[in-house]
Amino acid sequence: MDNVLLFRFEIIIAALILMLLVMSLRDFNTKVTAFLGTMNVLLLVNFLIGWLPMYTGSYFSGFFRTTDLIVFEKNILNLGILLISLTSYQWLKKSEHRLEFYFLMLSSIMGVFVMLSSGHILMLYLGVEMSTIPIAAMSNFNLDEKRSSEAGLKLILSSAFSTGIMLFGISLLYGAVGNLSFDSVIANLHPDMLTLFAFTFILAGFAFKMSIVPFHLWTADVYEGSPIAVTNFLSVISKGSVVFVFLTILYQLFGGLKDEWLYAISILSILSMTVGNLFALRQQNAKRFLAFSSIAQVGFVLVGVAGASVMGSTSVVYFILIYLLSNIAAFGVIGAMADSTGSESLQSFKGLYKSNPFYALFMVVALFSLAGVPPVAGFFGKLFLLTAGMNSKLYVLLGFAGVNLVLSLYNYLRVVKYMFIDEAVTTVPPLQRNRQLTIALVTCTIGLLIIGFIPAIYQYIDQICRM
Amino acid sequence: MNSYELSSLLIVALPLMSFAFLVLLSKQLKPRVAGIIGTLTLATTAILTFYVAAGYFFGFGMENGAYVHHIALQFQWLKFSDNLSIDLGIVLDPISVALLIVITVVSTMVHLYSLNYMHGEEYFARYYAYLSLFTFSMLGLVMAVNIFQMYIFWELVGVSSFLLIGFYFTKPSAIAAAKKAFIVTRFADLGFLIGILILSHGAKTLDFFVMIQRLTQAGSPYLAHFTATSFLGLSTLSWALLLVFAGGAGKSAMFPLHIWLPDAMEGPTPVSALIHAATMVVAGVYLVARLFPIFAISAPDALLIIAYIGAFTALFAAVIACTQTDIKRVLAYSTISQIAYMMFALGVSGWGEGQTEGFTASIFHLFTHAFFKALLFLGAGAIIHAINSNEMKDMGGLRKALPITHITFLVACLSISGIPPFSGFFSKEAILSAASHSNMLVYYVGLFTSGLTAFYMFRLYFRIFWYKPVQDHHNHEKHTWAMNSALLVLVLGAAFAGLIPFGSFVSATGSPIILPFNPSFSVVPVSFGLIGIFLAYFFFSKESDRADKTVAYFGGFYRAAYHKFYIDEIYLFITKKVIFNLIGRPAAWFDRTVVNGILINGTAVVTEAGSEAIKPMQSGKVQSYAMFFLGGVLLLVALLFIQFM
Amino acid sequence: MIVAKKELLIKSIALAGSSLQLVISVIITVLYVQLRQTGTTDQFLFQSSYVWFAPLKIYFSSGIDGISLAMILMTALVVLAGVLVSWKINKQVKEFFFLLIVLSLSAYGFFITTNLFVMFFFLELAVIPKFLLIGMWGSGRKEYSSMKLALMLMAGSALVFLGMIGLFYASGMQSWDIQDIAKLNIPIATQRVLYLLLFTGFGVFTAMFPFHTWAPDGHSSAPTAASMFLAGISMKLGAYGCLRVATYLLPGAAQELSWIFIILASIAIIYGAFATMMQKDLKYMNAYSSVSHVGFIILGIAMLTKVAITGAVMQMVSHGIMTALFFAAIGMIYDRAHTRQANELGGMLKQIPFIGTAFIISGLTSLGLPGFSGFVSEMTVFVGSWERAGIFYRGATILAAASIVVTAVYILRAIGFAIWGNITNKEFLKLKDATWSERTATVLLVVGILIIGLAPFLFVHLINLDTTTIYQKLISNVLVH
Amino acid sequence: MEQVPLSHILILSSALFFLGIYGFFSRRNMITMLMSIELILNSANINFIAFNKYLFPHQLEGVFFTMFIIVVAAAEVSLSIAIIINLYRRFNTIDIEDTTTMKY
Repeated sequence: MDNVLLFRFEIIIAALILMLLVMSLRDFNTKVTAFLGTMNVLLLVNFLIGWLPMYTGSYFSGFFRTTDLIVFEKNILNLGILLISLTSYQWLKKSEHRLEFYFLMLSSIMGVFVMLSSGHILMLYLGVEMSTIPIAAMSNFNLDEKRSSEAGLKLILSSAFSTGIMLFGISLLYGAVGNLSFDSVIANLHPDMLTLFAFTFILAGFAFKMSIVPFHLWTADVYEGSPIAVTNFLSVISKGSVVFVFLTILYQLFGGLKDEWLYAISILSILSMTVGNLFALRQQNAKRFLAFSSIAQVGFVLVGVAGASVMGSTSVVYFILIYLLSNIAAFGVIGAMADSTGSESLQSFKGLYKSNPFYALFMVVALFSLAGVPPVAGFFGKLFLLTAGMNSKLYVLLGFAGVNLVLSLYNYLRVVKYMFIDEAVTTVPPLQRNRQLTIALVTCTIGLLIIGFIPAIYQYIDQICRM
Repeated sequence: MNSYELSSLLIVALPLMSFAFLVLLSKQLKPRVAGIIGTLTLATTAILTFYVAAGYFFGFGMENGAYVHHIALQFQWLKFSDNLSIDLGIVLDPISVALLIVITVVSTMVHLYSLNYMHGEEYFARYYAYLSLFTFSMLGLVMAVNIFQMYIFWELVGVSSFLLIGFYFTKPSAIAAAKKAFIVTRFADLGFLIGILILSHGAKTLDFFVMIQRLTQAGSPYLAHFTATSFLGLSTLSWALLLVFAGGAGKSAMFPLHIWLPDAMEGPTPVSALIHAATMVVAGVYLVARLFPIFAISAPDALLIIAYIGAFTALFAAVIACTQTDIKRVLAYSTISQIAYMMFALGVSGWGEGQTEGFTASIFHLFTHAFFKALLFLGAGAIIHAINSNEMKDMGGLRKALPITHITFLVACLSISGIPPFSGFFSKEAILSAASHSNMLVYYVGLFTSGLTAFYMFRLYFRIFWYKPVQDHHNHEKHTWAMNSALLVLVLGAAFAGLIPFGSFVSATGSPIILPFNPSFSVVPVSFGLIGIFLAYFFFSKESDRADKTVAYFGGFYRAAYHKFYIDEIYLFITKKVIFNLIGRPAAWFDRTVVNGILINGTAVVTEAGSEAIKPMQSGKVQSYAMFFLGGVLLLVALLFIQFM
Repeated sequence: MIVAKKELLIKSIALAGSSLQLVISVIITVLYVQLRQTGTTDQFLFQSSYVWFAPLKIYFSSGIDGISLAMILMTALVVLAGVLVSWKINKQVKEFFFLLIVLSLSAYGFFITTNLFVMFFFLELAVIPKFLLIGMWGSGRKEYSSMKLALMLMAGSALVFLGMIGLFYASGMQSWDIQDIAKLNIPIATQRVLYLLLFTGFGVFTAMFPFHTWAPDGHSSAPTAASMFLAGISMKLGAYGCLRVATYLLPGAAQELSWIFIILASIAIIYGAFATMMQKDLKYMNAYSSVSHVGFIILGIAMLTKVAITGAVMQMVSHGIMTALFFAAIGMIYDRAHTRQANELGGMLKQIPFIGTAFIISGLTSLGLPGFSGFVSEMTVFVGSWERAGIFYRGATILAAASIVVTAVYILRAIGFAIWGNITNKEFLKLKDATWSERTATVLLVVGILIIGLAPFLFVHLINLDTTTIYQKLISNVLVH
Repeated sequence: MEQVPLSHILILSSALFFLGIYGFFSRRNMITMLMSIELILNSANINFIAFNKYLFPHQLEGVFFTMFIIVVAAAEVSLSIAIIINLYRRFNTIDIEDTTTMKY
């Protein structure tokens, strides 16, 4: 019985999905506010239940396992989807496919959970696919908008391609170790040609999902094309979850190849930071801008990953939590802007502080958090990543990280400048507010402002990472 | 703390108080009240000074046959390290006391005089505040126990002079003059500062008397270490002292740093009388006198250089003085020349028995010169006050209009020309005889200069009071009791100060000496003086073309002298062309273009370019994306295998 | 009407707060001196420590020594003056004073903490307020200036942070605390790298040549109070870091490599002075002169003698107050005459005597007139530097000393053009003299200047113990290879 | 009867793999691109089966993995086809070159 409880998260999600199916039969979703309200409440409940104490262990002969760390990660992601559904309230009210949206989002999160607690590469593979395919559908959500379909197509094609490569790698790995359960992989892994090839292909596959340069090229287009809610989901949930899994894969599964991958990772990190920031320099579309900023952020995450220590994984998880809040807040404001003015261009943020101080302040907190400016949480997140990165003495990497701190600060300050310093080109009307969005933004902002000053959080992460 | 020490403290403190008082209440006070307050304070200090002087010279100053320095007060103001610290204090010794008398008396007279002269000026109170500030700083300078204390007050004197020259701060010429004075002296002070640094590091002290004691004793380690190293044939010590002297040269307007003094005449005339004739400009002399033992015993070569610089400046300034037409400028150049006299008097003096008379003579001349030169300036002030011009051409035949001024001026002229029995005669005799004993060249220069001095002074005198009377002037004597009394008090000094047996009070070693006085020696200088006077009479007693003829005869030389030998132009060239255009402008340009433009903005440009360069990567084609993907895979393979191998 | 009331309320709150800061810092000083007199010889007094990120050994630990105390006093003074000067601000008042307060808080935090990470936190906390202050209330090319300032300072802080991580790892990931790291004996090779990183990084904040170019543009575009903070306080953050972190914690490297910064400092001093000479805009002039004056600080720190370090600290405080006064005076003139071009002004002393006098006083302070704070600090630096024997050090000292002449030149030019002279512009005949708030601010700063200038022994007494500590560490340092 | 050596099979699979990649790069028709992706997947499948048979005959892990791959691939393809059809309906193109409105 205990063991069934191990699937608590998955069970709830599954239940929700079933419920949605039922609803779709009794087209309940026509009562818009009621529907959205219930969904938000249910997600909130789901999030809260996640915090109940629970057993850890493994099931299905180790195919499925869960630890405190994984639970914590799942909780973070639950919070993520809750906030996303709150921020996209306005948009969902307008679109008629809101039920499908939830349906897809939940199935994707299902895949994410499976991926997170997979104890066998098969499960891992299934999880990855389950989490990706719905997103492709989601990004094609506005069926009659070219950019949207294009985004969906680009996502599905390139992800299929990367999956193919990754699978080829997995097959080689199978040839090398013979049994793909994590324990046996860890046990029989020894650096020879075959394994290295296998590892390279698998690494490439994950790099694609995390949109690390040079595997990132789909990111910007898909982010731009998809509806804001979906972009938000992509940039936060799917990316965050893959980063979590990536830690497991790199540190545990291929921990034996540390000497080999260390430099590869640092090169990738340098590339991601630099290229991401350089591209972000020129962007005018807010979503595209955030796409590149998220690429650069992943670069920073890799600095921490390159630390290859407990401090590394701690700081990464900590950072993802902060990154999630910052990005959701930013997308929330952009969404509000898009809903009222229909413009996604950064230009439309000019003079925002004069017209909508409310949103401008949320935005500026989010941006500072992304830029790593004190006292906002992002500051600590970034600096801990750097501190962890120092561990493996990659001074060049740190040097680049330093340069990119400045570059990224420029990128974000550009937006801050638009909002606070520049005069509005066309005066922005006071954006309409709705309770859900406000709640979400307030939550994110408060979180960003206090996380840095609640030592307990970092301490807890550190402790569960040490297990 | 006995009464003398207390009063010597008061001497410094009172002017400071009156300064603070006048500054803070400059709005509230009625001008007249402010003036009277300032004057009374100074009068008090003067009285106190006489009290202290009497006490020192006839009482506690003398110890077994020699005057010794008496530290009335000393406390540590700023401690650098265990042996280096700036102490503030008050020292009483012959030269400081002598200077105290000069400063307080002249300053009092000037305060008094200004009551009328500056009457109705806006900022009257501020004027008196500045005067008090100056007096305070000058007194502090004179009483310094510590070379850094002297430097501090040195700077303060400089700034108060700056403020006073720039008193008419709406007048461009005054502003320019003030700036010039401050900057030139500041430049000299740089030398002083570096000199102090070297000295302090060598002597491991900043205290005057410890320093003197350490650097004069034969076989003292400090001295040995100092004289060991030499540069361009001069020992480090000599260089240090010369640098210090450079500071003195700046304040005392020695060639080539003299250029600021003539322009400083832009200030109110009483100020010129106080600062640029009697007191501040002799600070340099005082500085050298203060360090005299070190000069004389450990660095005679430096002393010799001083002698030559002094002699040259004396002659040079005198020549220029003969050609100037602005009476204040004539006086300014004569001041330069006279101070140069004092300088070379120190220069020709030595330490051994019977060689020190130059020292005494120098201070003596400083003493007398203060009176007659102040008198001359105040007289000139009276004249300018009367006819509102200081150009000779507007003057002539004023002896009836300004009787008192006339008499006092005449006395002063005789005194400066060294005609017995007036004060200037005695001091100048002493100097010349000292020079004649040690260095004939300097002696001859001095002799000729004294002739010139007599000539240009009487040129001035005749040109103002005789010559062709200028009509259409309301030439009644405008000045009243204050100005007159000031003149009359000073004329006493100018006439009789020479009768003081100065040598018995002031001497290098402290033990009294007798200044030699033998009429047979005096014949030559006096006759030189008389010749000068006669020539002046010949040219300027009444209107004639004689002067112009002679001028035409001298031609180029006259023009050069008239243009002060183009020194100002040279300086102007150096500052404007060299400093500004060759250093300042390039520096500013370099900063904007290279440092900011290339280093900083360049980075931005490069970043932009990079961002443009990698643009094509994001082509929007899934297939090219996939190709990059494959490229990435290959990159990874390469990296991993490099590591693997 | 209501708005005006609200603004007044905000301003009064800010004023009360900043006055309180000053009072408190004075009280602390008194307590500190008393403790010292009772013979307490710990390096830092009033120590306290709160856990922040235990796994990373980050504690919010604070402690005060003479140097930081001097800095705090200076900060409090400048902050109060800044608030007073910006009394006439009427645009986005709330935000303005909020940012000012954030700035001052960051400065205090920086000075009192002994934990490197916390120090860095506050160091960087101060960057963005400057950006916004210049950007939102600035004038001229404010976008360019504010962005440049933010980016250059960020670059500096990035270097600083790398250096600090280095120190953390050098301590075996055991502590970020200055006192603990000071006990270590870091291998010289590491020291070299970290020293260069840290000194350069903090140097950017100090506007050290050639990283000074944010200063002229930043100051010239910033509103008065921001300039005062920028030059008065922020530059001192850098200087304090150079001394307390780079030099004190890495003595070996300091002895080996300080010559680099001696060269840079001498260049900055003399070249900054000459560059100043050519400036027409008063704010640019003072900004460049600041570059030249903080050169003395760097020089003093890099000369590594006790006297020189004392002088450097004195110069930090002295320059902090003096430049604040200077910017205040310039700002007051600009508010009235709406120009800062020296040649367009003139006759200010006649029309607005109080402000004119304030300008003259700050000018005289900056050219090192005895009785004002500039003189004592500069002289201390010179005497201290001269203790370093050797032609190179002597040359640098003489070069630095030479700048006092150039300083005199540009200060007097400025006074002559802007303050003295006749009123050229008829508009100026309408100008009103300083308001009560401006007068108070000026008087406060002048008093500060005079206290240091007239009674330097107090100041030296305050910091003597700590400069000794630093100097001891410098000379008693054992090289580990 | 002796078996085909493993190496032959691996060569075949890698050939298939690269063929797939080549096809993905060179084809402009979306459907064809999907087909080439299928090739890549199948190369992986062949690997799995081969390794399973030759190296680890006592377990059937490879085989099962293959089955899952086929299933997932089906899902993937169906979604892609859906998207492509939508594209075709709305903007009647299935040429990959026409889906480049978003770039840089």
